[in-house]
Amino acid sequence: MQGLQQEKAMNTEIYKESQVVHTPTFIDGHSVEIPILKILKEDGTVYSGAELPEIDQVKATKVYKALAFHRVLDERMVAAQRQGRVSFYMAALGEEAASVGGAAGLEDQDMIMAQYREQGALIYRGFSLENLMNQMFSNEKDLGKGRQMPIHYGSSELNYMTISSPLGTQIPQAAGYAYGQKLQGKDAVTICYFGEGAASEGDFHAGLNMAAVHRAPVIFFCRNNGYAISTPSDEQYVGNGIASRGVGYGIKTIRIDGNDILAVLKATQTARSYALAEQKPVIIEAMSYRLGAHSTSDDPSGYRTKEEEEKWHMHDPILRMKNWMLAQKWWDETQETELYEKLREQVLAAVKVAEKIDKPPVEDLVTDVYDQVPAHLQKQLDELKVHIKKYPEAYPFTAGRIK
Amino acid sequence: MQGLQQEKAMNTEIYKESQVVHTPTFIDGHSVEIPILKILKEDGTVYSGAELPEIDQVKATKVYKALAFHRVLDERMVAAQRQGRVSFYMAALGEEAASVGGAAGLEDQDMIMAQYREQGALIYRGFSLENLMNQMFSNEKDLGKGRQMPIHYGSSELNYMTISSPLGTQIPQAAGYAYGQKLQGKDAVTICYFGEGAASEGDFHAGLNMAAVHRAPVIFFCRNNGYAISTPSDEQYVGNGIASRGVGYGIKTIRIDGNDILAVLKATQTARSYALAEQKPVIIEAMSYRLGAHSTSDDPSGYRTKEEEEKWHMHDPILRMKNWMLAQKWWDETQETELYEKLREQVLAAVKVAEKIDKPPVEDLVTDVYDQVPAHLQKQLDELKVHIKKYPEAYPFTAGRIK
Amino acid sequence: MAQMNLLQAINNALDIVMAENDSALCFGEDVGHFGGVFRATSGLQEKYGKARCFNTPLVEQGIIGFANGLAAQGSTPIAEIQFADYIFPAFDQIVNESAKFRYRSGNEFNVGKLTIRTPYGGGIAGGLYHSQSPEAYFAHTPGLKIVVPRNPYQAKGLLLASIRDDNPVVFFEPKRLYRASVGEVPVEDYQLPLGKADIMQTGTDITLLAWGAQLEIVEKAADKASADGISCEIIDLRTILPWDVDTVANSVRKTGRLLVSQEAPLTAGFASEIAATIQQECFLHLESPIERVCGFDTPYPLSLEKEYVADHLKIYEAIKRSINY
Amino acid sequence: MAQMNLLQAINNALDIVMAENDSALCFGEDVGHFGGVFRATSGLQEKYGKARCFNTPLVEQGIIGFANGLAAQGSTPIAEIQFADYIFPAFDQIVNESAKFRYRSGNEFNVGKLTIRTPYGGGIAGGLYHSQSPEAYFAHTPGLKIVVPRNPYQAKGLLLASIRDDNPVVFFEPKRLYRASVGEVPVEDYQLPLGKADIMQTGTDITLLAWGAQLEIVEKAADKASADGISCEIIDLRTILPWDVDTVANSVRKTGRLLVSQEAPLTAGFASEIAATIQQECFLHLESPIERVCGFDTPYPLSLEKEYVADHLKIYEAIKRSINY
Ligand SMILES: Cc1ncc(C[n+]2csc(CCOP(=O)(O)OP(=O)(O)O)c2C)c(N)n1
Ligand SMILES: Cc1ncc(C[n+]2csc(CCOP(=O)(O)OP(=O)(O)O)c2C)c(N)n1
Ligand SMILES: [Mg+2]
Ligand SMILES: [Mg+2]
Repeated sequence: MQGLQQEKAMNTEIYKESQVVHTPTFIDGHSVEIPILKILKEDGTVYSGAELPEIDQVKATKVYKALAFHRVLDERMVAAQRQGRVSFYMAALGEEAASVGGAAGLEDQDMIMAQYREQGALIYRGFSLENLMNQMFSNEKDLGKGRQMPIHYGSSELNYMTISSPLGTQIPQAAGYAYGQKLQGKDAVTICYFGEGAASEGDFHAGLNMAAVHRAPVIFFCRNNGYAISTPSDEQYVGNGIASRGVGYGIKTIRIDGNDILAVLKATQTARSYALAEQKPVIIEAMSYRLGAHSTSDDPSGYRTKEEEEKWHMHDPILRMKNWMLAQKWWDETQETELYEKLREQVLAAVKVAEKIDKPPVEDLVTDVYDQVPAHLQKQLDELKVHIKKYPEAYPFTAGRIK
Repeated sequence: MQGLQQEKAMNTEIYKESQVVHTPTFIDGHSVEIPILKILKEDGTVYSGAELPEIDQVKATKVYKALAFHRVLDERMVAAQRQGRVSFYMAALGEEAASVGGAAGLEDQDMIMAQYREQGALIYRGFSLENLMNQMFSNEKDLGKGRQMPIHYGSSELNYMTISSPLGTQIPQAAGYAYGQKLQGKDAVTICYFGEGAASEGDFHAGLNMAAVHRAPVIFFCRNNGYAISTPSDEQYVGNGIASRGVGYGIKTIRIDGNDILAVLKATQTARSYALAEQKPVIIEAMSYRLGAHSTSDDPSGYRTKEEEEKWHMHDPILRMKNWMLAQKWWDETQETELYEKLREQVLAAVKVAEKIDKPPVEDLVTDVYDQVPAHLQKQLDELKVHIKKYPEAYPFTAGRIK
Repeated sequence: MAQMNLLQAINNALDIVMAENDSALCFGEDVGHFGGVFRATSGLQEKYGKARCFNTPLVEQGIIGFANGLAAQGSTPIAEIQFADYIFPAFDQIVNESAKFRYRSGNEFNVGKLTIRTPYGGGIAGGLYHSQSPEAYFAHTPGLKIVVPRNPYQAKGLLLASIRDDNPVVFFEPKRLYRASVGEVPVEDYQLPLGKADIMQTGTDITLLAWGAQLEIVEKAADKASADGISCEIIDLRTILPWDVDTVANSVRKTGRLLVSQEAPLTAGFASEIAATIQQECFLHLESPIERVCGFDTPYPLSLEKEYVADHLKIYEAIKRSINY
Repeated sequence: MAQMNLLQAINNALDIVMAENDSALCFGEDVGHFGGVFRATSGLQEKYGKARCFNTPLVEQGIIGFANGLAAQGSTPIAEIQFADYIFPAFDQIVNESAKFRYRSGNEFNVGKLTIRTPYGGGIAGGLYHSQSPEAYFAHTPGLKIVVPRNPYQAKGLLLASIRDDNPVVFFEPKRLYRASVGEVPVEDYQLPLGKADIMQTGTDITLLAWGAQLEIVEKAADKASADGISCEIIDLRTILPWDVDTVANSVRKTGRLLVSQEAPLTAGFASEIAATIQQECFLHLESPIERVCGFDTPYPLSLEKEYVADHLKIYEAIKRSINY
């Protein structure tokens, strides 16, 4: 595999070893060629000579079902938000392959530290529909105890770090997490997802450099979907994408077609072996496009054209995988219809259950600030309870349950 | 001039235009060759075929005298600190060419935003010995009103931004400063100095990317002197120096021999014309070595060998320039001896004057927090004055002067 | 006069400044073509060009660093931080740089022309990271001014004053009121003074003090109290730093009681500074302890938001507690 | 027992933890081979290897981000920020991440094992950027613990407790005392409780409260006051967050007077929180206003440092003011 042999260490005594010139000679964004890995064509056939990832029918079916689930969930939840049933949602329309394929390229013990548009990875890991719903309805069964906005999932059991809204903060954290895995000799890596927008944060620079210097087995997975809310990527950076930054950090870097599930899988599998064997970070830049709105609070017609969006509908990663599955004879149209019907029903039913579940009890206001509830918080809680009893109608979610 | 033609814009629609591969292909720190510009040899001769900077005898003499002054000032002030006459000092031994040569490559209207080891640029601009001393003795004639530690110089008149201790903060500021110059149509650029250590800060990433995206005419000048206090550069980064990061930002970048005054001058002059003509940033990485201690509070014997330091004594930038000046017949040994003698005397005399000048008056405690002294600070000051009158012996610097 | 909501008032102030001052710039994440996620800068790029109103890369420390540089250079940067919850990556640039620029240089340089606008506050089901009121984090920083308007009229007048003030100002905009608060706003240019509190309602029994969106809640509590015959004096602090001690102290000397309410958590919030100062200024006049009605000492929750916030009922109870002490 | 200075006590605590806990790591700028610019981590790399004690690149937000990740993973990171003045680039990682990690995840994840050590404070001719006492900036942040020792004995006992405490702790070390404060320190392992103030001296006329290096100054003032026949009770707060309200309130109920002194500027400092809380807790017991003797509301100056600081004479005057009120 080209580029993956044990590399020679970067010589930092450059002063004496560089090529010497006597007229000013500049490098710039064009100084490095960045190829893009593609394995699967739109029609479901594979490029000739392409190196396939490790995948069999069982795994492929699991991946495909996760993609379908993801698509249906997004569709339904965007609708549910419009109906006012849930307050907020973020879809990943058109870029589901990045998160699902990334998770599929890993082992269950690997830590996933995501940004927020990677529910696909959590779905692939097996987070239940109920758990997803409970989070979005911030009810008392939410693992996160109803404290964060919808889509801020997390599961310790599934090694999926709870989402945090501030962008980029997970990047140096992932470096640290992976360093800890290495130090404790774990057969595990960390994958860290972020958008091309978040890659502008100072924490990006911090995290990548620290991982490189301290050789943390972390896969930095950039979803370059062309937009950060309304800001197109050419107002985000003027270099050659995010991949070109790998050169500066001395990190092995690969650019892939993010809508090509096999390329995502191949790159992640390769990156994982490398990160684990060499105890070093890897960067994957997956080129894609955010087909939907940024979130349910956003309306892209304010900043881009329908024509632009149209072009990208052709690159649908799920359709592309479906074509491959059909060509492999691992899937057929009957299964397809059944799957989608079943999924739609399940999701709708789950919404109806989750929205009726109680909000968390008032005690959850003060737990988990510290490992134990300190005296001043206990006092604040006690006073609140007395207050709620006095004005029960003002606090309908909790009043009925105060002892 | 190679690499300086009007470049084509970086294509951000990479998805469709990159070279396509079907097996994982990585780039890394080795993917770009970074040549190093050298013009002047150690013996004072010029490399054959070297393109010289714009420099004549008058300018060369000015540069050389600034270098000598810098060397003597550092020497004397390190000694003064040992004698307890000044509280702190930072020398730039062995890397004076970076700051003096940088300033010499600019015009007076260009803004200099330095880190702290670039007194050479201020000296070249003509900051008086008295002003330097008044700052270091934090007396009432210090332009900075005695508020910052020694070596935190600044001069609005000379377009030299007052030094700030927090590292890296001047980098995005320089991008903004230069953007303002551009917006107002000024014939001026900003130069921003920083160390290879400071280049690890998040502000570095922020500043370079913002300058690139918003096309600010700023020269990012990295002094790569191999150390950040005790931390050698190979524990600071594992890429190919700081220059390799230019690729990722899409910024024209040049690496130079930082101890070669002609290379510094040439690179800065070239960078300035480019920045102004194209209204774009440039990165210069000057390779050098911090021959002295980090500061007078530091003792490098705790983290590096005398042998390592020895190697670098050979690369003395001032000696190299002297050899060139002698070869040009623009300088002779008598002038040399006289210059150094005179400088030593002047500096010693200036110390004696500055250390006797009064500390700033107590009113300076509360001015410049805001444009005007607000009521609460006036009250704090008034109370303090009453207090000082009660205990004059406890506040010897100000007690005598309170009305 | 025109009817404007708070966003329109902000937009109008920015428009006036951009028109009168060639060196004024508005920038931040999504601020350009799109006009900001709340649309506060709507139309400005069209009117004044991309060079003066633009999107920045997604990096708050860079936005403020860039703004500091522009201000030092003599331009008039008006930087937007998309949510106050995301101002912390810029904390160093604000607290160590903006605030100390003039002092450390002996006035050789300053960033007095800097204004930082940012939407703050809760009550919008935003959870931990779209609800914070971080004014107190900045209030411990000499060199900064901190301003919070409560309605469209103030928003325009205080923003114009903040931009023209020769000190760095952090301007917190109550996002819950962006569209909800509508009122008469003069179309012409005007300024409201910084550093001056506003006595919204005079009263004799207790002084109620707050800023920004919290005043709406305080007014509601005062109404409820007045039904009990309690006469409340309501003061809008408007400027958090430097704050108007005299107006507050004079009021408390008259009423003998003070209640301060803030959205932010109780501990080490700005209400604490006010209580600390007023207990000293008005020691002999205080008839009951100064009450602070604040957010819980927890991160800002989502589903228990109602329980968490300093609502009018909690304030009302505290008023009675104070009166009956 | 052994004679140790404050640095040695810190180093000794780190040594104990590194020996007992394989997953404990010490890192930060120059922390590795060199042992830190103050030498607090001296010898640890030699003893425990480069993997567990190392230099980081020069990036505070990275250091704390990395530490957050390590803590979430189950390691025990002890991160050093070279000077507290340089902690602000990491403010977001501390305030938005460390502090909220457990809460936001419903305890699915936490960074309880995180400890951040950093030298703070003035009196060393350090000017604006080597003198700050930023504890109050963090005190408005539920989820954090904040600890400040005043001498070698405390430094060791409180640091050991902080590292082992299952919450993120910011541990401020009084750098003026690093070598100046020397005392008897048990060689064996021991802990001092977090969240508990220490009554250093009992007295009847006034309670003097401070933390860290400021206590040396407070003691000096108390001595001077005692020559005038004023009996001072001196309390060392030790933990700023969550703080020991009861010990302070009980003392003030007894003495009737409180003076709080801090190095940091007056406005919105932690002394203000204490004053605000105690005026409420002890309203009927207070015989005079709570005095705050603090740094000026300016950046920390260099040549006028003596004038700026809350020295023993200013405290002494405030004691008298309080007594004679
Ligand atoms: C520190 C911070 N700043 C700003 C925001 C507001 N914000 C949320 S998402 C977003 C855009 C992110 O774009 P990108 O990283 O490309 O991810 P994408 O939405 O395209 O998946 C912004 C600006 C935030 N959450 N955190
Ligand atoms: C934000 C910040 N962190 C840490 C420091 C402490 N510090 C001062 S100089 C220095 C090393 C800087 O190294 P480099 O940038 O390479 O510059 P050099 O000293 O080599 O000229 C450090 C860590 C600081 N001043 N600011
Ligand atoms: Mg994006
Ligand atoms: Mg260096």
